[in-house]
Amino acid sequence: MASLVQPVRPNVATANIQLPGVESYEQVDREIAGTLVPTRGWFLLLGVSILLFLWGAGTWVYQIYWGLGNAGYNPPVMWGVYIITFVFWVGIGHAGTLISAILYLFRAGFRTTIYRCAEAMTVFAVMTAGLFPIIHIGRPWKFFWLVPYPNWRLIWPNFKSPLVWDVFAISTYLTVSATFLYVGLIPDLAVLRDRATNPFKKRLLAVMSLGWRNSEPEWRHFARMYLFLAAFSTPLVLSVHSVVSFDFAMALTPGWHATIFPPYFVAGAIFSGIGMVFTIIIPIRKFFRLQHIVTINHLDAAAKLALFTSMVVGCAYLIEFWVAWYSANEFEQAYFWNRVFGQWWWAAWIMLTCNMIFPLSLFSQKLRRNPTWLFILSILINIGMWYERFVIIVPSLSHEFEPWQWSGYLPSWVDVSILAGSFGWFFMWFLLFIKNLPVIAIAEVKEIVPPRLRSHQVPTGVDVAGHHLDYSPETPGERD
Amino acid sequence: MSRRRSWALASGFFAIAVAALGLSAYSGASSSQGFAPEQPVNFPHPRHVKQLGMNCLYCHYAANKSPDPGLPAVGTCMGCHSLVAGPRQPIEGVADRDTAAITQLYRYVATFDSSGRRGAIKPADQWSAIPWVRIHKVPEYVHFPHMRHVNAGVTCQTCHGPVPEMQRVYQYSSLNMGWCVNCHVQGYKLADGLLAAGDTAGARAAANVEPKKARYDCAVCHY
Amino acid sequence: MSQPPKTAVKRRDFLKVLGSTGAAATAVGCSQERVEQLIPYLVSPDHTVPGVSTNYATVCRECAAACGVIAEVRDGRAIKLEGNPDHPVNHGALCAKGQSALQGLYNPDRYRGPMIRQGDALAPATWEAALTLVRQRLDEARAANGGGGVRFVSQHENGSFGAFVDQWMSAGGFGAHVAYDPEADLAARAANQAEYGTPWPALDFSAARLIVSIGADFLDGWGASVAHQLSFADARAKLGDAPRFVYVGARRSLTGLNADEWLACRPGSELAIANALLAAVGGAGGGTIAEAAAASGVSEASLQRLADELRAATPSLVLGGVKTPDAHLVAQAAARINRAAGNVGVTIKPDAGLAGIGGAVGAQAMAALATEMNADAVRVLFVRGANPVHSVPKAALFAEGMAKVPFKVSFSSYPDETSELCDVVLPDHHGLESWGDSEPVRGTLGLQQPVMDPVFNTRSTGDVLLDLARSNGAMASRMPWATYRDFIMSRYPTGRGAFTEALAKGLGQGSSLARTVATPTLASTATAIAGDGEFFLVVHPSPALGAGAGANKPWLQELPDPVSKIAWQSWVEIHPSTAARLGIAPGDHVTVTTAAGSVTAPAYLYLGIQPETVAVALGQGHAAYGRYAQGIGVNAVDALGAAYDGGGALALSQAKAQVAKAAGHSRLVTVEGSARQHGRGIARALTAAQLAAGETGEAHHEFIGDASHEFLPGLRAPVANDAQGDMGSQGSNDKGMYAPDHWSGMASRRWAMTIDLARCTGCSACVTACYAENNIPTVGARWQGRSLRPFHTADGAGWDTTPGANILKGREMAWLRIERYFEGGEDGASDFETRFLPMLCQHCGNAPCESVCPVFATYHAPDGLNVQVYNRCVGTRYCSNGCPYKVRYFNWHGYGEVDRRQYAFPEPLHLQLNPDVTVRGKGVMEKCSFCVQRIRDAENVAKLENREVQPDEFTTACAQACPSRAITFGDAANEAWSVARQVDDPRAYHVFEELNTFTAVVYLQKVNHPAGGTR
Amino acid sequence: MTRGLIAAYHELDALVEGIEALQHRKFTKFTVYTPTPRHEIEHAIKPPTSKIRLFTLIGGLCGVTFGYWIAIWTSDYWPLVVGGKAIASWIPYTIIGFEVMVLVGALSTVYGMFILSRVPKITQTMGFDPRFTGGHYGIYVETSPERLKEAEATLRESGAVEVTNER
Repeated sequence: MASLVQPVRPNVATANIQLPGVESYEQVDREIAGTLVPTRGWFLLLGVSILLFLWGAGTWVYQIYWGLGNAGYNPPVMWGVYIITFVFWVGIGHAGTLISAILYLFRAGFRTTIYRCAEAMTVFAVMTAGLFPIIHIGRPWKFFWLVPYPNWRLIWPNFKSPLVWDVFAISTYLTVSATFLYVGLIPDLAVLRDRATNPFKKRLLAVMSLGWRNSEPEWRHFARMYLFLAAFSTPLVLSVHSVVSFDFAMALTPGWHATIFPPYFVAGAIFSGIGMVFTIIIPIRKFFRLQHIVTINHLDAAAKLALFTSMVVGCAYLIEFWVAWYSANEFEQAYFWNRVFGQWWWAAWIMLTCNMIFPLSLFSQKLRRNPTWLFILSILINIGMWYERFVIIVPSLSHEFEPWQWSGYLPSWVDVSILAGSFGWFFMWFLLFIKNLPVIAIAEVKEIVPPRLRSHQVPTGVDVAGHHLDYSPETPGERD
Repeated sequence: MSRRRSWALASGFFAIAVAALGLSAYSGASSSQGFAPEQPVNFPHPRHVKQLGMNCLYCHYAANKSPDPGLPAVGTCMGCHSLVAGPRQPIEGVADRDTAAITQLYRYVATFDSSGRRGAIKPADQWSAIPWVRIHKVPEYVHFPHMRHVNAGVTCQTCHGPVPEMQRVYQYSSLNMGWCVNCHVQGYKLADGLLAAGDTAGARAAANVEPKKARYDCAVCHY
Repeated sequence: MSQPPKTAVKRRDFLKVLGSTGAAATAVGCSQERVEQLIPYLVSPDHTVPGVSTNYATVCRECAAACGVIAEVRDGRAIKLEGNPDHPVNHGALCAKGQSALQGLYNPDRYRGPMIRQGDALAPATWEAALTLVRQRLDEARAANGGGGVRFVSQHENGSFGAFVDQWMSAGGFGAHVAYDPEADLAARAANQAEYGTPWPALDFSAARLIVSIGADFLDGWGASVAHQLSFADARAKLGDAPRFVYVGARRSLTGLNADEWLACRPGSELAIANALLAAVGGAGGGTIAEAAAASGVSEASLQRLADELRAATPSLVLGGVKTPDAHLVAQAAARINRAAGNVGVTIKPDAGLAGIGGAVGAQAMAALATEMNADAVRVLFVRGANPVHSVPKAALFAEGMAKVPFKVSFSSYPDETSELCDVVLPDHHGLESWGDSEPVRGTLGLQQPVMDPVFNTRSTGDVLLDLARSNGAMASRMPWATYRDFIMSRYPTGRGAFTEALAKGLGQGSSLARTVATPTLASTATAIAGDGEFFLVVHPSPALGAGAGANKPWLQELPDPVSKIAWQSWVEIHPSTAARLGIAPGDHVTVTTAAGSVTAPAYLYLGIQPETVAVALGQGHAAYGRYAQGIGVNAVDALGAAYDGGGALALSQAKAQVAKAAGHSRLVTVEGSARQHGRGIARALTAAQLAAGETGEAHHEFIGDASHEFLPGLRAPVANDAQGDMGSQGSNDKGMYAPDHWSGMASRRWAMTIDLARCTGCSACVTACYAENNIPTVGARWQGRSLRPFHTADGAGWDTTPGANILKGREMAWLRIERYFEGGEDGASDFETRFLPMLCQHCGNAPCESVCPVFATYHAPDGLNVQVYNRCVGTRYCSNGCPYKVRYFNWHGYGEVDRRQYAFPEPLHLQLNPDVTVRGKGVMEKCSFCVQRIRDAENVAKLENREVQPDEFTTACAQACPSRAITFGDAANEAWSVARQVDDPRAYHVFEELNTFTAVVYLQKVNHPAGGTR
Repeated sequence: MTRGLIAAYHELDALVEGIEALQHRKFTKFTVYTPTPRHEIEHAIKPPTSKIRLFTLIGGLCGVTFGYWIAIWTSDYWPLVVGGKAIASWIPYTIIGFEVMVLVGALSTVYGMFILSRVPKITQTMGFDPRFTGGHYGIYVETSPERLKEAEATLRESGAVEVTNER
């Protein structure tokens, strides 16, 4: 059996990424568990995040008492920063599921080291996103009326409403993502449990790891479950942003009422999520000194994904314009003209440059392998994708059928505070996560680390089909 | 505890929690059913309705012609109680007058000297109003036309319960939306209403009357 | 700031209010647990049933026309005013001002009792103390010079009050009484008196074939607008045969916007045009077309064409109503044209005119009074209703004169600029709390009766005057009546018994006007418009606020000006070409300076103003008139000098002005998004020629790929079939009440509305009617703005206190709005057309708003209503996004919550709230309900009477109020209702029909009569 | 009464050899521990396919049924027309059906994993060594006391770095 191992080339296909810098399982345990020590910088960041969150929460209470009028709404722009931010955070979440589930099904090896981070990002992003519809509604204390539960009013939600679909999609997504994150964590929690010295912490980890023992039957069921969860998550993640896009596509509003929305939104969501993955993984690998685990090759591979989704999104932008022209629908045409050359030109061009033009730089291998540029670009993508949602929501509503009701829109301090608070909330959870739980999946990294053998050390890895490469010509277990 | 039992228990707890949530939602927790406040005048409904046979509409005079049932004016009370006044004039057939309640009434219409002895009844323009405590109340966003119900033959006791028996009136029905809607959809059975009003003979006669249904469109009550 | 309402029930007398129905307090909260008290009557009032309205016929006192109104009173509180259908002037219609009388009645700033000056301020006092003081000062005045130094200034009157005061004054030996009305068209009245022998002849627009208005704004303030509007709308409803309407004036007012053609002339040149037209119809004393063209800046061709048309069209109707110093001459010329053209008795009916509006004086008389006061000739001044300090030019020195009067008594109900200068305030009852009479047309008496007990500790001025007379033997003998009511009854021609009977209808026969008006001599010359500056300044009364009396009523402040669509603000109208030349952008502050003074206000660029002219509306700029009026806008009188027309009224177009851009910029508080339709076919019109040719006018938009469908003729199909017909499966579901054969029969109805754009004049009375009926909060007051920063101090810093701040954010709550679209005139020079479109919830059969609501807070009722259930709404606002018509409104703040800053009904305004309609809490969506409460009420009444709802038995508040009768409401599924017949009109269309919304509101296209069109 | 032996391995090929040796000597009750799943171990043990898919299938089917049912039943329970659409319209309800299918399917998959893997475990001391979550592989053999010696020898032969008696 000839060696299938290819020499590692810098720009090789992403599926086969190896970690030459990691030699043993113990090293994995040591280095990843070693990141869990709180530092001053971490406390500082956490403090800032908590303050931001508290500011946003306080503003929300203020808004509940004094009314939504204190946000910048300018009817008929009845949806504003909160829904923009809702879609933004849901979109962020999608990259996590893409990386953890879809790339798992596609056996893309580069997902291994970044998936935990991305999945945690998903859960926290969806937790953040889920708050926004509640913040947004006029009577947040009645939000549970959207949930179908038996009640003395004998009345149920309207299952034809996209918002009820949202409730189902988002809550399912949050539940499944959180489950996915948690079950993925179980073996790692067991690792931490067995390394822990503090008895209280050990006890806690023992409960959280559910007594996981790394036994073969556990792994067997675990792998199967992981596969099925990935198989569920894949259509789920596509459906969630499709459902979010239905919030718009199901209304008659020009600029919203388009069948392209579901794929357009899904691509945009994944694109924005990858941007956020870069935003968080690049500092993490630097400050946690994990460059040999999250390698440049990983970033390169993810950057290609970003480039691809950017081009999908860009294509969707252009198709929207084309469809508006081809439809001969004067409302659509007037709206799209106004979007790009009218009232809202600045927002539209922020969106177009950040999401369509800057990412084209990723055609350059040099920039793809430059973490600094990737970080800067990721910030631009985050801004651009927030503005994409702005451009979809605000200009459409402000320039609808009735010219008499055309308007403008300007967010107020309340909007901005709650937006900032959402970042505080997200990063608060994320920062708590990275110092308390392994930010890299220990068990999965061990899969691509060459196992210790009696005979000799050979490079190992996974081939493009996802099979483990042979580590010797005579693989035990394959003898008969 | 065996392993098998422990995770069976966890699942069981989860199921119980879900069921409890559902049940609590259904139970109508926000109803003020049973609310029985003390009234400024302890008006004895049993005395007036049951013993003296007064009709509900004598005092609640608008119930058959207005959305509002009408509250007896102080003058309505004084129509009789200028004569039926505490211990002084006995009324035939009623031995045990609730003089305390009548005294409460006079607090609003008569003069009292410093020793608490009642003097003359003041002229009507010097009376003061009796601040009754409201018991049955649907929220402001519910429009409940009493006259439609009364004229459809719904007996007062169907919703308000056995007021003629109540020494102190309390909220008999939940007044929840589901309570309203059930009657609108299932229909009001005259026999049940007559039975509640104590008319057993009438109930027997009305046993075969078709239930009277009402519209259950939201905008019939909410606008 | 709003004061918290009292929790205790005020109980001053034994019939007073409040049966068991609580006020329609804020709903949608979770307030069930609060212990509430039920306060019974002490003695049951006769003839009233708690929870059931009683209607009282009375008289509207908001302007001199004295329309008849029906006040709906529920549990002792007046909650709605509607026109009296039997009244000869308004025939059931009522304008916005009239409807807002309720907000005068319940105005939170009303004087709550008599006041006596203590140092610099007025302090509350008892009636006894105040009356004693007045009595004493009157005696002093009488002792000083026999009472010659006593003056009485009253407001516009229509009825016996003037005679009563005259009698009182003469009984006391006092001086004259004058009724000062700053809004009265005294020049026209004088000219009418001189030419027709009546102050205001009846105008029959529908008999005319051509209407020419020379500055006469007969739809917005000139004379009895409601009466004019009824007739004008009838004329326009003749469609192809309707009269063509030409407006001549410097500013296109609401009336001008309803014209088919506008001749933009320079202010002051109207007389030349009138004279040229007079010559054209062969009248004596006319001028030439050439002179008129030179003076006015209108092309000779246009004038010649108008003259030819006028000659050809008989009968015609020519009205002169300018506000220049020579206004009386213009009105006289117009009258002579009518005479020469043979219109008198045909379109102008002197016999049937408004009888009671004579007898008022204008600012000139106030200036004369000021001169007297400044000469120390006045010892005691009584002021009732009028506010001369605000409406008389500064040059007349009225306020300075008042300062020299030793004792000033105000009967004003509200603190205003004049009453603040007085020594004693004896607050009068509101018109709805008082007795009175009027003579709207000769031979008919309108009877005014109190519809409820007084809200505050006020007294009728008539009774106060009688009380004051009683202390003086001589006066007492000449004023023998016990009460003012006795006086009114004593004057009733057929006696007291007949009076009481007539009260039920509010109308009686006969005439109580003893007044004979001498035929005035009109000055044959007038001062010319002069002054420095290249612009003419045109000041005009505001259609809603008048000369300022309406400014303390939030409904009127919130009502967008029908022309500019601006609310809660003053503005300067400038032609766009002029503005471009001066470098002025909309909202830039502009200072208009005349010899008399200057005003500064943001610029509004308006096509309908002559390019050499700027215009400012009256009404705002109050220094003291309550929380809703103070600090808003500018008082245009500040730029006016003491120039008067031949009738003695202030000449509002009197001076040339300099116009300069000033520092500052304010966003215009406008409800207008775009003034153009962008070809979207929302407000449609066709010409009379097209109509005659059977064309449908502007073709509706067909989109490629659009679902093709026919116009739904007559909306015949019950909703369930509309809604389920093609799209839903007929058999699969239990349709419940949506099934046409369901026992409830709801699905056999289809509530629908038609709006005839040929009739609609854009007057906006329907808008106010909707506010009044549906408890719509006004949101423009200074304390209702949003937060601007996180931390606030107790004095309210950090809140947006710009008047109309919420409207700047597009948050007005008008369920029904009037869209005003301009057509043509894009070049800034050619004439343009205006289309008014009342836009309200269209109650779509396939409503895009319904399916997106997650909680069924909006859904389709089986009887065709698009229902909004407030208490179910969680406030996602998705429905509004779905709505193509943008007719859904959100409660951004706690407008209905007492303890919120933005509370819209400060005590006692909340007493006006309609108990049948839920007051919406914050965070819920609301919209037009087609007055579902009226539908339910009609059903309830029908059921009580054991019958079906009769066709056209009831209508919505907007349709009821409409002085154009443009709105028809009813069951379109039943041929017996008139709406079902109207939807078959060939002019019918749905707005955005191509969206397949199957609306229940059908518009009937406007019909235009362009110059040279077929007649 | 069975006795248990815990063997710790340092090398993967040694572990595989140990498994195969145990199988060869007809030791049937043993549990293999590994820090990370390796196909080599799977190939050596040749375990049956996990039954988790049954949980997934049943959960998913229950979910989709419930999703459609709740939507259709509640629509017909109180029929309200919105936007002219059929009262119970299955097309939009597919979204509900799908989402509930994913939710219930995913949760029952995890539930299945819990049941099949016997987690959560209250105790985890028996037959387990903390090193198995670190760098060591392990085998826990349960056998009768008389075969204990043979088992220990087998494990040591295959290259176990440490063999300890459990209990």
